[in-house]
Amino acid sequence: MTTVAVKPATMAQALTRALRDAMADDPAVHVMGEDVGTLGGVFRVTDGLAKEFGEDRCTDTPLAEAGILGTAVGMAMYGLRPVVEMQFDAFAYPAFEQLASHVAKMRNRTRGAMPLPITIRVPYGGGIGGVEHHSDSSEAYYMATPGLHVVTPATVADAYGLLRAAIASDDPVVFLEPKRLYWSKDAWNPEHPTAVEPIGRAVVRRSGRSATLITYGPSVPVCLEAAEAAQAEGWDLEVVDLRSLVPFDDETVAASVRRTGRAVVVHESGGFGGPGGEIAARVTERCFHHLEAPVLRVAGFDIPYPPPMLERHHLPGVDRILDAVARLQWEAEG
Amino acid sequence: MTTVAVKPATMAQALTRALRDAMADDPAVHVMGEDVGTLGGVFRVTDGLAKEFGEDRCTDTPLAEAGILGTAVGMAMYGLRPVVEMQFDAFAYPAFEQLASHVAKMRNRTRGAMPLPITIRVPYGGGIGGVEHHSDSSEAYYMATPGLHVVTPATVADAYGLLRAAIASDDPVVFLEPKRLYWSKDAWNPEHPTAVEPIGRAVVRRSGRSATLITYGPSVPVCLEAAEAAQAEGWDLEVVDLRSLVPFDDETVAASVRRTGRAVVVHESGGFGGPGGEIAARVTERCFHHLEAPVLRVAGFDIPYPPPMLERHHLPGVDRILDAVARLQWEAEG
Amino acid sequence: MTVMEQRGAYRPSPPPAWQPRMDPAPLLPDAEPHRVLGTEAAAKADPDLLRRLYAQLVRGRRYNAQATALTKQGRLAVYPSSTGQEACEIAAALALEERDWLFPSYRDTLAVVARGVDPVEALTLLRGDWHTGYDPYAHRVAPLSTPLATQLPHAVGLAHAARLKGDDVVALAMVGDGGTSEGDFHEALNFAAVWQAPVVFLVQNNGFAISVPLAKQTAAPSLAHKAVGYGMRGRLVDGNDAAAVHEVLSDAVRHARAGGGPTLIEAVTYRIDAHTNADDATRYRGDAEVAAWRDHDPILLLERELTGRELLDEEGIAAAREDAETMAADLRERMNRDPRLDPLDIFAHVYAEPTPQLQEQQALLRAELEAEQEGGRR
Amino acid sequence: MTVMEQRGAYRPSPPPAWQPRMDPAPLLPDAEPHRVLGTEAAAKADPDLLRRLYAQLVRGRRYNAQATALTKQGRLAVYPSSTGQEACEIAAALALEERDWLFPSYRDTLAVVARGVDPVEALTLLRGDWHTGYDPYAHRVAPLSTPLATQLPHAVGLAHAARLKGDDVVALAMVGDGGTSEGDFHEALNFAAVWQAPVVFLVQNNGFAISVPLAKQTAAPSLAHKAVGYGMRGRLVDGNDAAAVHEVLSDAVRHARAGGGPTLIEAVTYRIDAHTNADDATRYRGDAEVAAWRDHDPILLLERELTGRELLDEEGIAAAREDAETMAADLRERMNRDPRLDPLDIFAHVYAEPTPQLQEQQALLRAELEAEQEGGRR
Ligand SMILES: Cc1ncc(C[n+]2csc(CCOP(=O)(O)OP(=O)(O)O)c2C)c(N)n1
Ligand SMILES: Cc1ncc(C[n+]2csc(CCOP(=O)(O)OP(=O)(O)O)c2C)c(N)n1
Ligand SMILES: [Mg+2]
Ligand SMILES: [Mg+2]
Repeated sequence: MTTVAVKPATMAQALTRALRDAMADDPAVHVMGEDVGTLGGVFRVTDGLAKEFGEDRCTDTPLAEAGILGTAVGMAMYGLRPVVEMQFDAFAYPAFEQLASHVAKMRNRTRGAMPLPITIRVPYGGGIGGVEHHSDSSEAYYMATPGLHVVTPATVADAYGLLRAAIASDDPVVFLEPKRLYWSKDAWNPEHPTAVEPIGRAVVRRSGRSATLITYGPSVPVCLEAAEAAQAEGWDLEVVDLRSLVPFDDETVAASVRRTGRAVVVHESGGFGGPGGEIAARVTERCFHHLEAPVLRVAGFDIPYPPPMLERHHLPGVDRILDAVARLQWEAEG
Repeated sequence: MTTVAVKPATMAQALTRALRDAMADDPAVHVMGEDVGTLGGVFRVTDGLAKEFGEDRCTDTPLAEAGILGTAVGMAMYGLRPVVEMQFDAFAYPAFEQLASHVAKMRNRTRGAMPLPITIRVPYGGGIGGVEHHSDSSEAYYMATPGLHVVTPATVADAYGLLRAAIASDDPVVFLEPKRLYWSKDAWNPEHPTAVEPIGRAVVRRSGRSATLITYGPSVPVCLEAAEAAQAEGWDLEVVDLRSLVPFDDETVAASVRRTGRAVVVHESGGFGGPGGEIAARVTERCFHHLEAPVLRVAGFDIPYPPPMLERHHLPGVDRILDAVARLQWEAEG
Repeated sequence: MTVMEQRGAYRPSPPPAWQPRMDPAPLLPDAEPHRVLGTEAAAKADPDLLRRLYAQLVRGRRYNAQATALTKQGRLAVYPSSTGQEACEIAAALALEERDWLFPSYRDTLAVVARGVDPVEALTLLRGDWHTGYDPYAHRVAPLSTPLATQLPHAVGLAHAARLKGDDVVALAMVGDGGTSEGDFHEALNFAAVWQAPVVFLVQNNGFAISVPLAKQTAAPSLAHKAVGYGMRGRLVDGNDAAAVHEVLSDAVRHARAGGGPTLIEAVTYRIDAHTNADDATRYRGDAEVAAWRDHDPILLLERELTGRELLDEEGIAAAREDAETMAADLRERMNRDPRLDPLDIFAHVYAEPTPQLQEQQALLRAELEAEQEGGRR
Repeated sequence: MTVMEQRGAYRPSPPPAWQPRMDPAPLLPDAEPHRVLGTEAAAKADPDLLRRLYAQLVRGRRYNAQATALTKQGRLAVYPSSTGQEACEIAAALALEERDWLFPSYRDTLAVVARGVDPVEALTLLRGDWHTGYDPYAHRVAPLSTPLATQLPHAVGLAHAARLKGDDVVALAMVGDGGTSEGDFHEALNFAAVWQAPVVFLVQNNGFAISVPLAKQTAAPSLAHKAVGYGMRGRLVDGNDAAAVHEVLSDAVRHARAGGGPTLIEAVTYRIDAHTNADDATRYRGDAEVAAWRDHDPILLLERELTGRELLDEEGIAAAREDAETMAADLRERMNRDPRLDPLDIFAHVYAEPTPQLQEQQALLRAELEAEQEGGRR
């Protein structure tokens, strides 16, 4: 594996590099999906892979998501490590039966004899002006399906590190890529550009003492921005980036909330039945006597994703987050 | 509609009667699915309907769940009110795209012009010794999909009343039938055997002062049993049967918890990302200062549904519920 | 029971249930796509129909160009152009009666407009204003379907329901070559054939699904050959020959209306533009291929037929173009007006009645909007 | 550009991309199911093979009877019998080499056992002990698939992967007539044909999907006719003629192994028993139909062929039955022993390593089990 010095890069580029390095390291890694070959994917994440590794390693499939995931299951049974691209969140739904009834269960069904090391890349979430069916946040479905890991990066470095870990995992991983961060740039961990991040560990992105914002994926930058803005109002907010929804890092999250005594869960997925309920409930179970206020949630509304011209009203923004922080019963303190 | 005096009946019989009455009342009601016609369904819930109303009204479809739900969408577009049977919980997954991308969204997509009055009957849950894929609790998926109502009866009377309401609703309703209650019997509301129950209202099945068990569907009888057993330990438990997961009856639930100050959510669906997180979170948001202890959850484990010989270890039973009640920090009280 | 006792029962015969259930031959498509323009069959085509098709094709092409231009001006979020496929789009709409239904895919805005939907309303989705911009019942046009092939079972269900109600309504469902690979395609065709539903399936085989060429999509002799596996008729037509498409479609619609059941039609055509304005087609195809298809342009084919037979002259051509320009100017003008949206609408149509939860959320947004109006967060 | 300027470009030709991509004729199945027993072709069949098939069919029938009996004794949760379909089950297994893979549906326990899986392990799922009772890699048999047709894409993927790795492995995937209606059937066949994967699809058309007869499942001339829509060969065979099934399957396996791509085979057969022990078949079919098929019994057909040609005598028949009885006695005896299960196993194989959450849950259950042992709740 080459380790060239890495300049500022986009998340999409880091993902491409992760795929490339994984393919170079292990001939069992195969990339497959709609338009991933010649075109390099509609987000260009697989750009150049078919050229470098051949069409047998990076394959344009027929247009059928259940078929893509179903054949990937068979390939994994024979020792390959398929990395499947679902073109958009809502277009992963046709593959739901394969996912829930086979991918998530095969290891268990066979008492461990038949693990399925499949990575399922799903560009997810809104904020890119996409028309209907192109902006769903579907993580609640995957979280509720035991047998899957559910991982989502928020930084360029994590995009690389977590994708490498997902591909290396012997378990199926649903790898959720926040669409609107594809073009986000940062210096990408100049010391260790190709460091692999272990799955299952949350990270404190910003330390603070007043309250904890618990978040992941596309909402991480929003929460960091909110934390900056909060300073003006006298709040010093901690921001925890979960990175992995399954497994869940109870330790890091609970430790933060025990320190701050207040928490808001932020995500753009719908609130009702969304990840926030689980997170709030488990934080409360673990930190009840440290809490000065109930754990609040700022989430997308419980509606089908709205049309682009209205999406900004749906997405949790800085103001809505700060409003929630304001409702954390500060009076009770003094 | 005939209103014969109703003797003790099973939940399956009440469901059959609800379908029959709905079909008799409204020629737009059509029943469709695998084996629903000649056979009367694998649980016999559609028994006799094809005979009484003809095969055009109660139709054996080809074996293809997406096709069943997809054609039901088209039929609803033309003014019919399809009642679709998915043979088992896990066999509804092939229809997931039709459900999430069309059934749940059509009214919204068309600004109200094209409502889809479809009832989707899904026998769900375990406890009947079924082999793999026959015992899933899939309610978390439906709860996280705005645009769907999610309803589940726990009594014979509700089976009738809620199914009638579901079919009468102008919105799509996922109607979850607890498999292991199909053969449960009760006197079925002898005064009003064919009373329609409005969707969206929880009901207190047992009043109590010590703590609230919040539950639904197959876990309702278990909670009632636990409440009886709890008396021996000095606890007077209230049991709330949600009946409708969407819309959620915050008022009834919060009122109960404010009264008792303690709550346990009980369901057999997996805990992580399951309905309990949502319920615990929203109860906590609403009742924080009334709570003596965190809202706890007793749920199925976060595993693929286990084989029949082990299912009793997975399903929340009386002991596990009482253990949770015991953890509600009673010492803190005195 | 031993073999000796059984001797009498021995019958070297085919399995009892077996009977060849139908002769597959009539279901198979011809080896070559059906053509009318430039062939002897053209003489029998109705001149009025040809002129009507021509005017609409010209309009359609102009619409595509205008809509693509609007994407560049940021007036449309995205536009999947059907330039080169206008014959399919227009013939689809014109083959239907008013009482019939159209089930378009996301690329079929032209068919939607040709069916009578207001050109601006037809773009509402792509403009990002609301999901479906038109009332589906006004012109019997289902919402443009983005999840591929998912609209096909809807068409089957609607046609079946109409038949059950005794209405002689036909549903025409449109899908791309890529869409035929989806399970929903299969299930829809199967239901249609089993129910003998009055549906016509029109596959526009335009050579690509985004970047993926047909050869990676199927190994079948043709997409029309899929029909026999469902027990329905498969038909193959030159999709750039408007007269041929109209003929084959009309025949299928008649057949369906008469109770003959569904037909699968493959129209062989080509997507001249990129997949959408956001796509770069040079990544996956060469100019020569596009050029060859430009020579087989649907407008050109029809224009030559009409002018050759003196059913159309330069004046007629100019008139058609002018009509198209007027439409385009109106479209441009109206699309340049900012639509007025009420953010609170996002809660209005999730259910017949907003749930208590949605009412709370609506109140939250209302408060935010009011605060915003008053300037600043609080 | 006006029409005048374009005149030179006018070419009344078919669309440029069009070429008939293959002759569909060789893909179409014969009008009648292929048969060997009782026909002249039987003389060419290998006597050893026929005897082997016979012994296995007799064993298979006995296995079905024994398993059904075990459901009555509560030793099996459920059993979907393949009585009447033994020829398909056995020929499927025998047509494969050891290195090949079998992808069975939930009804195909017989094929699984014929492949070498221990008869008791093959029943683990139906016994309710664990989901898949055998190690899929031991005999290259995928888990019995309950969600219908979902195993077909697995077979395609595995065959494709083997080919990519340079192994000449063939995957045989089994599905019922009802399963052909699922989208997964369609997608699997399409992928297989596009990839030219070495797969053989065997559809056992046993007339019913639970209660639903074939006529409500499809309107196709035959299920084998579906093949042409994918560009693969379709074959029709008498599913009760073990020699014919073996011949057609072996040919398809050879063809696939040689790089010729996939084949779809429809075996016309009949489910003599009810859907499962829990089903009441009298609700949806009459005795006459069953009786007709009993006359066309796979064991009977083979027995008559063998005895007629003096390849088998009463003694041989008795030996086969005795062998089957021995197997049944062993099965009964071993199935009557209570399996020993560790409840804590339910956490062991969800992931390679249990998550912290599963570890907590396992600790909870362990504590409960210990409390249970000590008697009473606390
Ligand atoms: C279920 C689903 N999967 C993927 C997509 C993303 N997608 C949009 S258009 C397209 C290609 C469609 O090709 P085709 O069916 O040939 O229609 P065409 O674009 O050529 O009109 C794809 C893959 C989608 N819209 N729906
Ligand atoms: C996806 C899915 N839907 C429904 C079922 C329930 N089910 C089990 S067997 C069966 C009938 C299967 O018929 P067929 O494919 O002909 O196989 P056979 O039972 O005749 O062997 C059905 C509907 C299922 N197992 N999987
Ligand atoms: Mg196309
Ligand atoms: Mg069958």
